[in-house]
Amino acid sequence: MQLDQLYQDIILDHYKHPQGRGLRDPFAAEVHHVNPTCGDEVTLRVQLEGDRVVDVSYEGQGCSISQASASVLYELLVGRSVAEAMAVHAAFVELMGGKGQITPDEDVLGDAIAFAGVAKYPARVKCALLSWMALKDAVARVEEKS
Amino acid sequence: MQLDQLYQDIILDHYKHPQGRGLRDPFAAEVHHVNPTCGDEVTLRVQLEGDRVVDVSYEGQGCSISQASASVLYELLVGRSVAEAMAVHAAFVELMGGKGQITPDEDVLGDAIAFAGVAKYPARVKCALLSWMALKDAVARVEEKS
Amino acid sequence: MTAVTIPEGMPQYGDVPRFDVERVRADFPILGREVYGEKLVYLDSANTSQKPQQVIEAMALHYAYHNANVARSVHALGAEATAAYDNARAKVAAFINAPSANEVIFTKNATEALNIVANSIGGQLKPGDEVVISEMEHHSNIVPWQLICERTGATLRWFGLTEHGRLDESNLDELVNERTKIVSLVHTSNILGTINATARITARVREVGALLMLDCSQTVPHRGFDVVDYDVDFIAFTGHKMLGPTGIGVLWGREELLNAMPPFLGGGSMIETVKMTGTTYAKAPARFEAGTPPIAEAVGLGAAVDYLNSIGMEAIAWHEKELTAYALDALSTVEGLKIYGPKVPVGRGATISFTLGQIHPHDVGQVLDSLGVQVRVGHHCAKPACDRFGVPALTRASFYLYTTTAEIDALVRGLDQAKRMFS
Amino acid sequence: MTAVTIPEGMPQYGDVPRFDVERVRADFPILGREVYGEKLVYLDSANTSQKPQQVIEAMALHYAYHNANVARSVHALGAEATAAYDNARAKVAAFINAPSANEVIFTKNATEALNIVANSIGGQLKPGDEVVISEMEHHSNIVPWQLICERTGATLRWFGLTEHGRLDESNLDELVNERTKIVSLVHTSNILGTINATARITARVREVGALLMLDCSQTVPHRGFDVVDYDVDFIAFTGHKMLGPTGIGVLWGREELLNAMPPFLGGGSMIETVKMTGTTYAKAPARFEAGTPPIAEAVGLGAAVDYLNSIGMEAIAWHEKELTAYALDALSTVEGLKIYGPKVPVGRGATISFTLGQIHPHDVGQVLDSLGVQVRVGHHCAKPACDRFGVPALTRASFYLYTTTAEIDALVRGLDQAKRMFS
Ligand SMILES: Cc1ncc(COP(=O)(O)O)c(C=O)c1O
Ligand SMILES: Cc1ncc(COP(=O)(O)O)c(C=O)c1O
Repeated sequence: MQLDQLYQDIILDHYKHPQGRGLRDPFAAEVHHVNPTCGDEVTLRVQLEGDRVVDVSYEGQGCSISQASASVLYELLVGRSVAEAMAVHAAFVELMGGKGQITPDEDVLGDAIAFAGVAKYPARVKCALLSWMALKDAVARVEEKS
Repeated sequence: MQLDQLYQDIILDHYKHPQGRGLRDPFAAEVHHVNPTCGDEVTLRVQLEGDRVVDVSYEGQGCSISQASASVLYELLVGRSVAEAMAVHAAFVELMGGKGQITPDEDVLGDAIAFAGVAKYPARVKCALLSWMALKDAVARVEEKS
Repeated sequence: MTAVTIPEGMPQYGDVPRFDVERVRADFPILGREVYGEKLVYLDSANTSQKPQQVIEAMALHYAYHNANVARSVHALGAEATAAYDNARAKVAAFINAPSANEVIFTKNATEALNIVANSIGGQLKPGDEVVISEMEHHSNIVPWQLICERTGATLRWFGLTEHGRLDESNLDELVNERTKIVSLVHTSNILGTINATARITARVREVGALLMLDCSQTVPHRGFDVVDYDVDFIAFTGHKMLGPTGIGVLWGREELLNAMPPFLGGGSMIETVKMTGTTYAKAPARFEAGTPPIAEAVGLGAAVDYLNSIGMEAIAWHEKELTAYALDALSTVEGLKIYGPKVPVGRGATISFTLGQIHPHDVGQVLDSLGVQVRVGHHCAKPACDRFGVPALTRASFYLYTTTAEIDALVRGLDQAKRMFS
Repeated sequence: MTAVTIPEGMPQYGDVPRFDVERVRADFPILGREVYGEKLVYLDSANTSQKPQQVIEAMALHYAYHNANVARSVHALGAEATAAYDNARAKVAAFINAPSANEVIFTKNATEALNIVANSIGGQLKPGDEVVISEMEHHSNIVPWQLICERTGATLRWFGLTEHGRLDESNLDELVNERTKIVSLVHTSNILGTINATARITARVREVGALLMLDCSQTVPHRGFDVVDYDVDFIAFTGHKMLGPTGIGVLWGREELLNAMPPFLGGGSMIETVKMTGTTYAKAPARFEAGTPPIAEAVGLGAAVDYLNSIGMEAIAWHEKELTAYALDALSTVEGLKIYGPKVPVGRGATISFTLGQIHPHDVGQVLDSLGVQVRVGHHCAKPACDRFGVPALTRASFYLYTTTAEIDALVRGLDQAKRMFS
């Protein structure tokens, strides 16, 4: 197995130097997600201003893939409109579900293209998706409230 | 398969002309036994006088083996002392559990030696034993009462 | 002479899907066997089906080269085993046209599937609530409901049967009413062979807002069954009756119902998170698959589904219909033989139960066995149906895709011999 | 020089029962496999064991030539299948020294066995009654008790753990008291490896008149376990961890207890007689085996028992003890590695869980996998034990009769590589 296909340098970088980590105020919604197979957890907060995602803050325990993916999520989505963020989200979920058959679009996914290799490891896809699913849930809750 | 090893003439005779069939008064105990795998049933009464089995009467539905075995039981045990009857009972149970390896003693078992072939058919052993188990139960109940 | 032109698109006799039975038989090693020096004639498929080489090998290969526990490991073997297990679930889902593979729960047999629903849905019943079954149920669709009604104080009610062995729907509107919470019925009877028409009942169930479960243990192996088409809420069936292994059954249910139901068996894999002070549960299917699931059995069941699909369920159903018609005819020539259940090859499956004069089914079965003919005798785990018709036991012959008319002839010959012996 | 004479009857080193590991390995086809071009190193036997050819073939032969349903037919195939099934039960009974084969109930896995007792015994609990488990239980011995305590209002209590991963018995007399109805404990922990000494607990359980259940899922595969010797009331274990197939587990219980317990799953085969208005139940084992049982799986489990007996459980236990001592030594050389559970090869099984610095077990497992080394990572279905030690997840290596010291060396090499990659 080529381990470096899975653990690309970008992933290891984000893992060792996570961006945006920690829980911050103010926030519009907070969610807690668990990966029942492995016990990894994430608490994630989202703050919107009008139509814009102005902060995503998070805390949790997990493997390099889940930690790096939260960090990349932060970098990619904060500052965008909700619609843009959700488009990136959809592209990421599609990539993860593609069993390694999808060529990711760097213009849309930025650093997240490094996760293309993860899609070949079904057991790790859930790790990569943990914070992304939490984000979607959090945004949905904000929208429900308003 | 030699079907006539199983269905010996004695068995078919008892089946077609059952001895002692029907429920009679007086009786000291009555029991109802069921073979849960096939649904065969027997209601059996026993009457003791002192130490002696003076009547066994029965009614039920079942295959030729179970009907014939009740008829043979009646012929063999009625008129004996309880101790003698239980000795015959033990010999019959042993024969049935012997997987066809035991040579029965005609002096003890009389017509019941015809059931030797049944012991080779595990599914039919329960048929042959149905009324015998009921008898044992009935005798035990009488003894409990006294 | 006038030429008859059959309009395009109309079914013609030649259109009937067919397959080569001898070629199918060659896939089943056991069908080449003898018993007591007689050719094996296996007429007990409603009890359990035989297995083709393809199914046996799929499981052996799995154990030999891909065995691991599922859904718990990041390692390569674990990923292989998990993919195989998920793949089997997808195959079964497609086979019954389930909208989502998440709706397919692997149980140990049909009985467990019925118990899950009886306990999870039934556990919420209260005195005054009613459950409706029928007099032709297999014990596995009676006892779980009796137990839960006893525990909760709910009332168990049932459809009676007509003389022809069909559901008596004459009191449908009274029987299924506002108090009814769930109706659980056998779709194809394992004793009478009846295939129950469910449309009127389903309509009434929807009207009163109850749930509908069908025990499809004798349907799914024999003809296409589409859970969407049938507008049903739950179905149960079992692997070993459809060319698959023992140790696996299926509960199918609507996803939103399953995810709202309380769990039944507790343990590994069905949890979201566990603390000593309390636990939250995973969604379906994991929610109802506590402990290590039947992994190799799922692989075997997937292979069985592949095999059935390769023949075609329509072709199988047609083959069985022809056999049933042939057998009903042939058995009607046996004097003293009385069939219990529908006597026409319509609205019934390929399972025929009967008595032969006063001869006890045990004796009939024993004579047939001595000739190699394997039928089931007894109450067929459906004592209330026997009671309904006043018989303690029946002899039952049941057919499947590998059955031939020659085997039915052997049955008829055997019955004649039984008569000679016992009268 | 003085000659030391070892008194007769004293064990000597040469007396230790041994077997040829390479010959054993040759029986397991999967052990010849590669993953990603690397030799497979399977160190996940506590999750599920691999299967020898003898077990795989026994099941394939059963399906190919002796398949039928059991306990329901008079025909020859039915008699063969029933004999095979009963024979497997007798083998399992002898393996754990059960006084009667009737005490061996075949379930779908250990989880079902634990649920049967929790529901049947537990269903009779009342508010004020207490159930005692421990913090090192597998979820399968936690969740069923949580569910039944919720339903009945009984109270769930538990033993805590010492720093060394052993049961904290300091409050035994308070914890197990007159209100305690049942104590259910893991015998060998699947996460910490601890083998619990039960003598004091058993004495206390008897004193207060409670029942004792042991979850022997990780014991029975690895060393001789004698239910009479242990003076226990119920044990549970599972086929797939002892060279047997998936889809089968065992509940053993004292016959008089089993026959007095209310049934759990309802359905075919567990009944005495069924009427629409009420049912009576068969005795054990049938009482708790509703529906078609895992027939071929029982045949496979019987073959697994034969295989284990042919090597000898003492020899297997000794082999694992040596491996454990070797592994504990070898792992102590890995800097940053911390073992959870007993650190000495005494009172523990061949299962070792650890953390490696700050590296998440998923990542450790992935690096090991890339080298062919298959270990399990995560919470091991024992989250409360993880919580007790303040870790979300652990990496676990577990050994069996086919494991070699060379495989442990491969593990250690892999751990070094993981450290290089993630620090
Ligand atoms: C200690 C222990 N108990 C119970 C179980 C449950 O076994 P199964 O998953 O076969 O039901 C396991 C294994 O997963 C175990 O290790
Ligand atoms: C109609 C019906 N329902 C349920 C069952 C139970 O299936 P299983 O024994 O596999 O649980 C059977 C077969 O025995 C059946 O024929």
